[in-house]
Order: sequence, then C-alpha cells, then structure tokens
Amino acid sequence: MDVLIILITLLIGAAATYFAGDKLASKVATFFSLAAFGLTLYISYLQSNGVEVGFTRPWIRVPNIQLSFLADGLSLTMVLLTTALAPIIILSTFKKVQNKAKSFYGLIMLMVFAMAGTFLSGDGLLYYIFWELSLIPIYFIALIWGGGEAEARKKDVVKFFIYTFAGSLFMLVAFVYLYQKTGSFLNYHFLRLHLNGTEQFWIFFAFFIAYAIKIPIIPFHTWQANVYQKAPTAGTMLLSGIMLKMAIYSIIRWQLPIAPAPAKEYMYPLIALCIAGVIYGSILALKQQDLKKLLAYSSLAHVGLIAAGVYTLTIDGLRGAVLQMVAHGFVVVGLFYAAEIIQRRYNTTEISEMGGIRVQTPRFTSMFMILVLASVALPSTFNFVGEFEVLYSLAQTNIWFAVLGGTTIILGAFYMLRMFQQVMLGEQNTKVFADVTFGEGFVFVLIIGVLLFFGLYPKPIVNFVSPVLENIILHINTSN
Amino acid sequence: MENILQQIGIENYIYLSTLLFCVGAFGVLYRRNAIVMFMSIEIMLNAVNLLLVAFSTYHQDAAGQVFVFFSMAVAAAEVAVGLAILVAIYRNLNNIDIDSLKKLKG
Amino acid sequence: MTTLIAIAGLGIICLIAEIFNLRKAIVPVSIIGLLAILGLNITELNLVGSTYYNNMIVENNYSRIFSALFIVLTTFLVALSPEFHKNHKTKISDFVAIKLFLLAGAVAMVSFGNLAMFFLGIEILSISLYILAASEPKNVSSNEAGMKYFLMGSFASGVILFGIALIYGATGSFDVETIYNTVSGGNIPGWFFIGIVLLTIGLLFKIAAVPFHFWAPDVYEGSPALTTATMSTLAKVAAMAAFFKLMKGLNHEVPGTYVTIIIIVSALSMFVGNLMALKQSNVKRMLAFSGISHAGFMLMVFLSPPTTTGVLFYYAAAYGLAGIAAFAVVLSVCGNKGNEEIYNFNGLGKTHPLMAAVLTCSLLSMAGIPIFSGFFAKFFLFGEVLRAGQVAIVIIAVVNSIISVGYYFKLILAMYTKDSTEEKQAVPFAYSVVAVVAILLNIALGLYPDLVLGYL
Amino acid sequence: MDTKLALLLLFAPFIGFLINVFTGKKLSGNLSGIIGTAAVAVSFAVTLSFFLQVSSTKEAVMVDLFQWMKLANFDVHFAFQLDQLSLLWLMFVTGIGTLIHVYSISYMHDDENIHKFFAYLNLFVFFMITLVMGNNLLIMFIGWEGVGLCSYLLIGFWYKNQDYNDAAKKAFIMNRIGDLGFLIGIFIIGYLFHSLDYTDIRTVIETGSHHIDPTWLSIAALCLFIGACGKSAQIPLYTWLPDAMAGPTPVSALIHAATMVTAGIFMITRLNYVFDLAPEVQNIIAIVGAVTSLIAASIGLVQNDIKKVLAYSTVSQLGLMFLALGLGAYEIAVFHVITHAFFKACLFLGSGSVIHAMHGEQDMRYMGGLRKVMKVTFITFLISTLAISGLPPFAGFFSKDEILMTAFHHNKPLWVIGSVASIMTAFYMFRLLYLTFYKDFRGTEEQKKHLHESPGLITFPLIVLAILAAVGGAISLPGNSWLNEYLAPVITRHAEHHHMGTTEYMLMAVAIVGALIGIGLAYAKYIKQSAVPAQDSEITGFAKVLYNKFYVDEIYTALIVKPIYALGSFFKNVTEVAISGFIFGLGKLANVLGAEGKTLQNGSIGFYLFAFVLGICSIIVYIFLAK
Repeated sequence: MDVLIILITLLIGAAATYFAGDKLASKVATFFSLAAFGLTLYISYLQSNGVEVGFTRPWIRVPNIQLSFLADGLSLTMVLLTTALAPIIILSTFKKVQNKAKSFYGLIMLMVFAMAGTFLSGDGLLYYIFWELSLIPIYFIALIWGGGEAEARKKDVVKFFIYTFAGSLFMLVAFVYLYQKTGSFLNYHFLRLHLNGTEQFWIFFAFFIAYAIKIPIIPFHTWQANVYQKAPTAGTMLLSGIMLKMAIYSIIRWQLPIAPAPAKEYMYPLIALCIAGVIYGSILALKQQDLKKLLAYSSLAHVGLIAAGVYTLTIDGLRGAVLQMVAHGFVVVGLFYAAEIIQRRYNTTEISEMGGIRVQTPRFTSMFMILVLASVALPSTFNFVGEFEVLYSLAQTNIWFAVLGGTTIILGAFYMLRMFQQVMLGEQNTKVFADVTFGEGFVFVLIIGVLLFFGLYPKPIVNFVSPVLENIILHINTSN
Repeated sequence: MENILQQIGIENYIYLSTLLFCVGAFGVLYRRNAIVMFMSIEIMLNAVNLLLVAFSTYHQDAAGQVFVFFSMAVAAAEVAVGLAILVAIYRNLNNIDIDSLKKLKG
Repeated sequence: MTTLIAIAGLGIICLIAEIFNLRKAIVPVSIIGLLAILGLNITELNLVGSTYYNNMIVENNYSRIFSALFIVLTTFLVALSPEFHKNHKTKISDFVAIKLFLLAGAVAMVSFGNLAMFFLGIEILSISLYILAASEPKNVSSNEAGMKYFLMGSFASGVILFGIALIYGATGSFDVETIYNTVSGGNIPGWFFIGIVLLTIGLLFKIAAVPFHFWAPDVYEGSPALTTATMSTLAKVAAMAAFFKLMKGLNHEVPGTYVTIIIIVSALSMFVGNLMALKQSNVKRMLAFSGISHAGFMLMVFLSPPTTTGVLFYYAAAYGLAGIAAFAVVLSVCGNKGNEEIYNFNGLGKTHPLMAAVLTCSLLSMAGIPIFSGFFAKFFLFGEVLRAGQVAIVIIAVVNSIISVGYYFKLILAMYTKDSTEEKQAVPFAYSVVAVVAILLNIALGLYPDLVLGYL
Repeated sequence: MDTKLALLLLFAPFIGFLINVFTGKKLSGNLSGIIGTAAVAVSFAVTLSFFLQVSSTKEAVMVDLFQWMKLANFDVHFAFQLDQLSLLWLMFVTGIGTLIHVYSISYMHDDENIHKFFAYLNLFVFFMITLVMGNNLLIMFIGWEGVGLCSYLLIGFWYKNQDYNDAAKKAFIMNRIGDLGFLIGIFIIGYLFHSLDYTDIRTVIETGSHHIDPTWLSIAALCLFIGACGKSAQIPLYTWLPDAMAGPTPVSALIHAATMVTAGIFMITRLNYVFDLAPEVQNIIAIVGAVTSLIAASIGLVQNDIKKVLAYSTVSQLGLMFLALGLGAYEIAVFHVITHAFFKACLFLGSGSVIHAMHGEQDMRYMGGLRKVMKVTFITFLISTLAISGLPPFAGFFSKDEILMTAFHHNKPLWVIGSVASIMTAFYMFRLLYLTFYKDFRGTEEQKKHLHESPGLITFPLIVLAILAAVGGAISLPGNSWLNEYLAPVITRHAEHHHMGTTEYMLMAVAIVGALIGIGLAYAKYIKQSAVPAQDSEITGFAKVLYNKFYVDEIYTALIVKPIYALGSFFKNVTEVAISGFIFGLGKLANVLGAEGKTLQNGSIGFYLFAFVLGICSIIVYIFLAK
C-alpha cells in the first residue's frame, strides 16, 4: 500500500466522472474524492506508524527520470489538505445548474490529481510535470464556466496562464541545469549537490520567479484578483485553497534546501517583500467594492505572511507556515463559499448591493461570522495557531518584521469587519435572502469544525510535520 | 590537356563561374518576367556546371563531370515543372509578370 | 537500401494501378505497403551500418530511424489524401504517387553517402513539393504558392549546387567519408568553408529559417492544406535531418564562427516566427510561422552535435506528429470552407469535442506543456544546450516558448469560448482516425521517450 | 476533583451559551434569561468554594489539560491556575455578572433577540473566566480577544443601526491595536524566558536562573502596557469606550465598567514582577494613567448623555487605577478595581433603570425630578455617587484615597493631577445626580405619564450593589488591610504601608474637602441657579472643545483612517494599474512587433529573393570579418 494509490484513485475518478455523464458526474466526483481522502488518511496513519509508503520506480532511462513519490509528513499533510478540500469544493457546487457538468467535475478531479501529484513528487521533472498539468484544468474551468463579461474574462485568464507558465519555465531551466549536474532529478540527489554561490543564486532566482508568481508575492500578483473574481467559485476555491499552497510547499521542499545560501543572504529583502505584500494587500482590500476581489486581496495579504514565515528559515516559521497553509485553505474556501451563496441569492458580488442580510438569515450569519473571525485569526481558531508561530518566527528574526507583519491583525480586522458590516448588517434588505439549505450549511459546518478543532488541538498536524521540517532546517543550516 | 589549365589557372575558372553565378543571381533579382527569371536560374546552374567540370579536370576525376549530368537532368525536370506552373498562371492571369503574384502576404 | 527501392517501387505501382483502373485499391495498397516497409525498416534497426553502390548510400540507425519517422508521417498524409481529393478522384493516383516519391527523396536525403545522392534526394523532394503546391491549377493562390516556392527553391538549389561544387573543388570528391578525411587531414583551400556555408544556407532555406523564411508563410497559405501539412511536417523534418547529417559528416569540428551564425539564425527564427504568428488570422499561416520558430528551436541541436542526434529525432518526431494531428483537424474543419481563418474554429469545443480536444493537445504539445512529447523535446534540447554551456540561447528559447503560448491559445480560446456560427457536419472518418492516432503517438512518445531514444 | 470543579467553573457559562444559541429561538425570553443567569450563578458558586479553599490553604489550584502550541523554545499548554488574584477577580466577575444577568432578564424583556443577548453575555463571562484563569499569557490572550469579540457583538447588538455597528467595529479594531502590542510583548517574553507560564517567569526572575536583557524586558513591558491601554481604554486608545455605550445598558455595566475594561489592570498585576524590573515603563504607566484620568474627567464635565458621563468617569477611574499600578501599588489598584466595579456597575444599572423609565431617553437635559417616582433607583444611585466622589465611609473613598496617598509619597505632580481629577469627578457625578433626579421633570408630558419605578428584578441588583458600594471599603481599611494580606503571595514587591500619621490624615482631609468642593459647585450651579446645560448649538468656547472631546476622534480620523484610505486609492488607481500595465505592456509590445513584421512580409518574390541574397552576403561577409 503506497501513495500511488491516492493518485490512481483520483485519476480514475477524473475519468469516471467524465464518462459518468452530466447527471451523475457530481456524485461520482464526490465519491472518488471522498475515497481519495479516506485513503490519504489511512496512508498518513500508516506513515506515522513508520510504514514506508513512498514509491519509486524508474520511468525514463534517458534522461533519468524516476516515478518517485515521497510520502513524508509534510507532503502527506498537503495531500490531506487537498483531498479534504476536494469533496468540500465539489459539495459546494451542488444545487447549482452546471452546463457540461461532466467536463466540469472531470476537470476538477483532474486538477486535484495534478495538485496531489505535485505535493507527492520526489523527482524534479515529475514534480514539474504535475505542476504544469495542474494549470490546464483551472485554465479551462475559469475560461468556460467563469463569470463576468466574456472578453475581459478571456483576457485575464489567458494573462494568468501565460504569466504562471512563464514563471514555471524558468523553474524548468533550473531543474535542467541541476540535472546536468547530477544526472538525476531525485530530490535527495539535488540536496547532495555542492553548488557554488552563483549557481545557487540563479537557481534560487529561477525558482523564486515561478513561486512568486504562483503564490503570489507582490509585484507578481496582478493576475490574482481578476482571476479570483471571474473564475467560477469552485475554481477560485481550488486556486486560493490549494493551488497557491503548491508554491509555498515548493519553497519549503525544493527552493530552500537546494539553494540555501541565497535564502540566507537575501533573507531580509525577501521577508520585507512578503510583508510589504501583507500591508499592500490589506490596504487594497479596504478599497474593494467586489466581495470576491476583497477576499482575493485578503488572501494576498495572508499568503504574504505565510511566505514571510517560510523565508525566516526558522522551525517556527516553517511550522507556522504549514499550519497557516492548512488553516487558510479551509478559511478561504469557506469565505468564497459564503460569497458564492450570496451570489446565488443576489446574482452579484457587488458589496454595495448587499447589506441587511443578517435579519433574514441567522444561521448563515453566524457561520459567516465565525469564518470572518477565523480569517482574522481570533485565538482558538486554527489560523491563530499558524499566525502566532509565523509572527513569533518573524519576531525572532527582527522585531520590526513582527510589528509590520502584525498589522495584519489590525488591518485584517478592519477590512473584514467592514465588509461584514456592509454585507450582512443594517436595515433589512429589500431583496429576500433564503437562509442556507441543509447542504450548504453542512459544508460550512465541516469547515468550521476543522478550524475550531485544530485551533484548540493542532498537536496531530504539528507532530506529523515537525520531523520533516526539522530535517529541512538542519539541512539548510548545515549546508556550506 | 593540363597545359590549358596551367595556362589559365583554376582560380580564373572559379572567378568566371562565380561571376556567371552572380550574373544569374542578379538576373533573378532584377527581372520581373518569369521566363527570364528561369533563364537566369539556368545561368546560375550552368555556372556551377562549368565550375564542376573545371574542378573535375583539375582533380583528374570523372565524378565531377558525372555530377554535371545529374544537375542538368535535375535542372531540366525543374524547369519542366516551372513552366507547367507558369502556364497555369498565364491561364488564370493572362500575364507572367511575377509582380502580379502578390495576393499572399502579411 | 531496400526501403528506398521499395518506396520508389510502391510509387510506381500506384501509377500502374491507375492504368489498370484499380483506383479504389491505390490508397489501401500504398498504406499497407508503407506499413510493410515500415516493419521491414524497423526489423533492420540495430543491424550494422551497410553501404551500397560504393558509398552512394550509407544505411545506419540514423538513416533507418528517420526513414521510419518519414514513412509514418507519409502514411498519415496518404491516409488523408482520398478524403481531401475526393472532388477530383481521377488524380488520386498522382497525388499518392508524388507523395511516395517525395518520401523516397526524403529517405535518400537521410541515407546518402555521397553529395550527389544528397542533391538528388533534395531535388526529388523539392520538385514533388513544387508540383503539390501548384496542384490546384485553377486556384490562383495555389499557382502563386507554387511559383514562389519554385523560383526561390530553384534559386536555393543553385546555391546548394554552388556549395557542393566548391566543396568538390576543395576536396576532389563527393564522397562524404573522403571529404571528412581530407578535411581532418588539414591544408584545405579557404573556399571549402564557403562551400559549407552555401550548403548550409540552401538547407536553412529548406527548413525556412530566418532570413530565408519569407517563402514559407505565403506558400503554406497558398498551397492546398494537405500539401501544407506535407511541407510543414515531412519536408521540414527531412531537410533538418539531412542538414544535421551533412554537418556532422563534413565538419570534423564545428568552427566558432559557424556556431555564432547558427545561434543568431536560430534566435532570429524563434523571434520572427513567434512574433509574426501572434498577429495571424489564418491558421495555415500561423502554423507556418510556428514552424519557422520550431526550425529555430531545432537549429539549437547544432550547438553540441555529438550528443544531440537523439534529441533532434525526438524533437522532429514530436513536432511532426503534433503537426499531422493539428492539420488533420484543420482539414476536417476547413476542408470545404475554402479558407482557414480562425473563426472557422469557433465553438469547435461544442460541435466536435473530440476534434477540439485533439487540436488542443497538439497545440499544447507544440507549446511544450508536459506529458505531451513537445515538452520533453524542448526539455532534452535545453538540457543538451545547457551542457554545451550556451545559457543565453536557452533563455531566448524560454522567452519564445512563453510568446508562443500567446497564439496557440488564441486558437484554443476560439474553440472553447466563442460560439459556432454554422451547423455542425460530420467529421470524415479518415481525418478523425489520423488525428487521434497521431496525437496518441505523440503522447505515447511523451510518456515513454525510451521508445525512440534507445536507438540513438 | 479540583480539575472537574475548575472545568465546571469555566464551562458553565459556555454551556449556557450553547443552550441559548441552539435552542434559544424556541425558549421564551424569561427562560433563556434564567438559563443564562443560572449558568453564571453556578460559576459564582464554584468560585466561592474555591475562594474559601484557597484563602484557607493559601495553595493555588493548578489544572493542566493538554499541550496546545509547540514552538522552538517553549510549549504552550491549556492550563489554568486558581490563585488568590484570579479568584478575587472571578469573585466579582461572576458575582456582578450574576447580578447583571438577573437585571437583564427584566431589562431586555421586550427584545426579540433576548436569547442571543444572554448567549453573548454568557460567552463573555466564559472568555472573561478564561482570561483570568489561564496560567500563561497565551490563554490570557484567548480570553483577551474573546472578550473583545463579545464586546463587539454586544455593542453591535442592535445591528440594524449602522452607527452602533460602527461603534462596535471601532471598539474591536482599537482593541486589536492594543492586542498587537500585547502579542509583541508575549513574543519578547517567550523569547527571553523560554516560557509563557506566570510561575516560570516568576521563578526565572526570582532565581535569576538565566540572564534577562533589561532593555528587552522593558520593551516587553511597554508592549504589554500598550495592550492594557487598548483593553482598559487609556490614552491614546480610549476613544472606543464612550462610543461603546451604544450597547444595551447591562452590557455597559458588565463589560465596559466592571469587568472587561479592568483586564488591563489584571494583566499588569499578574505580571507585577515583570513590571517591577522596568521602572521607566512604570513611570510611563503612572503618567498615562494620571493624564487619562484628568482628560476623561474634564470631558465628563460637560457631557449630557447620562451614559456618556458614566463612560468618561469610567475612563478616568481606570486612569487612577493605572496611576496606582505605575506607582507599584498593585494591591491598591486591585482594591480600586473592586470598589469601582461595585459603584460603577450600580451607577450604570441605575442609569439603565432611568433610561428604562424614560423609554430610551438618555439626554439628561430632558430628565429631572425623578427621585420622587424612582425611590430605590435614586437612593442606590445616590450611595454610589457618594462612593465614586470619594466621601467616607463609602467604598470609593478608601481606594481612591490610598491611590492619592501613594501618589503623594512618590510624585507630587501626579498627586495634584489625581486630586483635580477626583474633584472634577465629584462635580460631574453630582451634576448628573441633580440633573437627573432633582428639580422638575423636563421631558415630554407623554414620558411623564409613563414614569415609574423599575420592577424588582431591576431594583434588586441595584440594592445589592449599593450595599457593596457602601461597605466594600472594609476589605482594605487603612492600617489593617485584609486585601494586602490576601494578595501577598501573588505580588512580589509590596506597597510600603504608610503608618497613619498626620500627613496621611491631612491628605484624607484634603481629599474629602476636594470632593465637597466639587459637590458644592455642582449644587450651586444646578440646584441654586437650577441651570440646565445649553443646547449643542449654543455651547461655545472651551466648553465646546470639551463637549467635542477635544476633537480626538476627528484627529484620529484625519491622521490615521483618512491616510489609509488615501493610500488604498493610490495603490488601487496607480500602482496596481502601473504593474499590470507593465505586464500587459510586454504582451502589447510583442503584438506590435508582429504587426510591424507583417509589412515586411509583403508578398513580392523580388523582395524575398533580395532578402535571401542579403542573408547570403551578410553571412559570407561575417565569415571574412571573423577570419
């Protein structure tokens, strides 16, 4: 029993979904995603009990590419996030008439497959392939099922694709170069390399472009808001919930260990850039009139903080980043789902057209409220745990980083509560707003449950990822 | 036989045929009548043939002359095809000025 | 050798078949024949290299595997012909026969041992292409294409011939072996290198590299679509293969100036090809420009000749197969529309999902997106070039891959986001089969590069 | 056993919260009120038992549940600690909490969302207990932000009114500013001490087991104090508290007078050993406290909204407490917290009872003469007013007097400021009393008809609190102070006991006289001249500045909020456009080049051949050059 089975399940799921036809597609997709989640849980359980669940077979002789899937706490955590969010995201699309449903859900499953592959790959080229593969489904999802005016959407989506593709090509060059050095793409072969300063710098730089665009770190973020706004909510969830985590994961897994020297040398500028993103995103979020755009910018801010945590190269920073990734994944999906629900009722994401919803929907209000609070990292929610560790790591690096990064808890509260007030509170809205159905509520309950549980008891995840992260930190510190 | 080559010297043959080649090339460049362009191309090819023959004598090696036959045959075939196309064009446009062939561009 | 003879024979059989009114049989027979020859050819793989007619023809794995690729491509082209030429069935034998002769020329181009053979091969290829290009006598643009191709082609032949003559003059032989030895012996007159360069230029013309590319877009656009397919896949690949073999055969070590020229030309080709393609509204023309840029990519193999043979073949195969698949779709969409403007593809995703998917895949492959062989082709190429230490050109190539996404996706967008204007009609069986098989081969190559890389 | 009881103490209100949230809609208003009250009452009972136990054994009860967070150099556990300090706090949190719950049953009776109200109140109590019970800074932080949340929910309880929502938002965000300071403080503490547990920190300090950089320690103390400022409404973060009066009156009484706002004092007292090591920070605290008390009191002089006056008096009283803290007299601060909790809660509830009678009218200019109709309210109100004005023998007198006395001994200017502040307090409190209860009714006839004494559920808590306000001083009489004895274990350095000498009595006398002066002035103005505050438009001069709270809010808006928005629009309209413009520009450039290239591809064979030849020539030339 090894991790391969997860990927196989997802791939079969994608195919099955497509061939199940429009009627059944959603259910089949749900089933397979749940199956994948179960398997991931089981495999993680095995792994934590010391069973070897990794998988390595030779694939291509020349060049030497291995079908190598490493399954340590870190990658499995990310896969858990992916496969846990997948059913939630699919559930969130229920009750919404989907044209070409089979392709829609098929693509979602394909994307989940690709992303899981990215997290699991232990071979550089395999990783790159999954990385690129994950781009194609979201491109079509955003393109075909997206909202907004068609031409503008097309422009933004293509921009997004070319932009991210451009970034990853530089990463490819870096990989090819590394391959020329080692004659293999295996992660641990890369780690054994002894690259000189310039090599490390350029490799770090190539990786950085790829990741900075994907995360996104300012000033590479311009694709984000528009795509988040125009993509169908499911697509936005996939993007913000999982896809951008790929980049941060990759920083931890590939960029830092392979090229630690520049990471140390340019630590301050890097962190400064990320934190600039935090403030920039928060302030921009204040000015948004579109709910999804606001959430996009808030996500920009949060992710900036996570990235900053990673680049501190401290165990707290990395651990906090991982926890924060998982937490943010759930929160952002929940928030976009709330936006989606409002959009279903009011056919708009314009904040100005909302307000006075709370009167009509006590249940939805409280759920939305909890999510808002989680996203501003109220203690005892999962986000707080991550944010605390990240900020603590920043404080260790330089207290001012913590202060500046910490403004997120002020500005975050500012724009989130402002949004909540404008969207939910005030005199009863003239348009009727039906309270959440059971299905919709169920999704929220799942998400909130996760957030609160791990907010109070993050130990399982912490123990799961800590050894890996400690090794990485060790490698970084010991290398040259 | 060789005395001729000695008298003239291989270089001059090269210069001559290069000159001829260039003449042909400029013919192709400056003439707009398709037939004339064909002829210029023929000049180019024949310049090459001359060169080949000269070299084959120079090297005391028949291969060059054999090659000339190849190239002549090929040239003939080419021109045949070319003329056929030309005829088709004439049927459609009633002229063979290649400047009238500017439909495809951009 | 047998391959070459068999192919020529097959061509003649087609012509004879016409005489005996076996028109129906022509295409099946030739396809079966081609497959048989392919089998034969593959069985001969890994045999020791052999020479015929005192080195007129030299067979080795290089020639064999490239011949195999040519045969595969031709098979597809032949399979496409009957549907394409259904309006004038009487000519089918000619079309098929010419294609087969063209193939013979191509095979000769990769299995020559003597410049004469090489010259013959390239001429056979070119002349057949002239004919095919102008094969719609009533259609002015076809005439124009034919004329342009012919004039410039024969001009290029002249240049090649001049180059050959100079080489002969410098070395006193047409035999590649001998030339090679003479050159490595040293003390060769200066014009030898001029000869090489002229030869190079002639071939750069054939593969449509900048600045010798101007004919390509016009000719591609003007010629009948099937001919365009032939040119952009078979002809280009063959020329590239011959080019590579020739250069490996003649230069015992590549001089620096030569490398610089190649780098400049390839960079120019990539940029011009991609930038021009951005603004094209005609698919054939667009593919012509993309072909130019791919020529630029392929030229990079000359930067480390000893190791890039396999890479070149892989790239050629990936490109050829993707091209065939793409053109099969183009034919099926624009077959009876008279033009190949992009708007014909609007809403293809709805009307013919399969065709749309195939075209998407082939475009993604050309753009170099993973799991399609196009990606691995680029990837191997970059690897080798980086090893040769040419980082700059790799960066240029990367930038160009980014640009290329722009126009490849223009087509994809048209297929999936715009709405079809006219009602859907059935896709001819032949087209869909060819398209699917080609793209499947392409993907198979992507998943298992060992399939072909093993032989080189 | 202790663990179970402690958990019961902690979770009883939470259970009440859950019941009210999930079944509230079905329950009748009274029932959910009773549930809410019962929940808090249970906590109070448990607290009482613990209180007795601990005050006899002098042994703190420790409860360690499980590990929460794990960081590089310390872990954080869910662990609780019931020692003298936390129990004292719990006593009046749960005690007064219970009373206010009782009060609310009647006060909120007609509100459609009464179950929500009690849910939130219970949640607040729950978080407040967490804040007090935690045995490390992070647990305190949970409670800290939790109570902030509840105050947000309760201030914005009438969410249909966007002004109230603004007030709620303002409160939350201003608290958050403080919280950031608190967090930074926690980081530094954790970094220095490798732990966040109070006990560990104390041991490190007392044993000096490893060196602590004093500068960083001071910075930490300062950051923590910023946190306290946010929560306890000190300069510069006090402006949210007056606005917070938008919430229902019981909320103002419980959260914004008695309990939550004293969290800052609790935190500093908790970490007294840390602050003792940072004397310069202590000075800052003292000064900030004193100034706050003066400013707030001065603003309070001219306010006409009955709750606003009380709010500013709260701010000013909190200022006095911080003054005490700054002087290192932690017990005294605590003492004043307790007495203040009694009389201020009583005052707020009293004002609530008045507002209840006036059907929501809060402007004192339309009140008056209520003492005839509202006997109980009046008497309790009077007692508390005397208490806050610092007249013996009421509770306020002792605590305030202690503070001033300490100030006098340490720092005369501060003593002056404090005394002035308390004179003002006496003045505006009696102004409030006179305007509300004396003379004739100034409201509408309509209101006059409905004037009535509030029902028993409202008056009962008033009476209890009034009694406490009257006798509460007994817990720490000058000379022999039970409180100081009781708190001795948790406070390392004790405020030196001034033996009651002549100076002390003199000071007492001064304080009393001061209070009497204030009262006298109020009497002269509002009884003798029976003046009524002018309408807003007529207010002029310095009074206008005071009435508009020194325009602090406006200044903040101009200096902070506006710039942020401006920056936002700048980013949105300039940088965003510029960046994406640049990215798009590259694409455009490519397109332009393509378009230009098309002209080159002009279809003329002649030109093509020319280019061809040109190519040949250039290559040949290059070769010759390269040779």
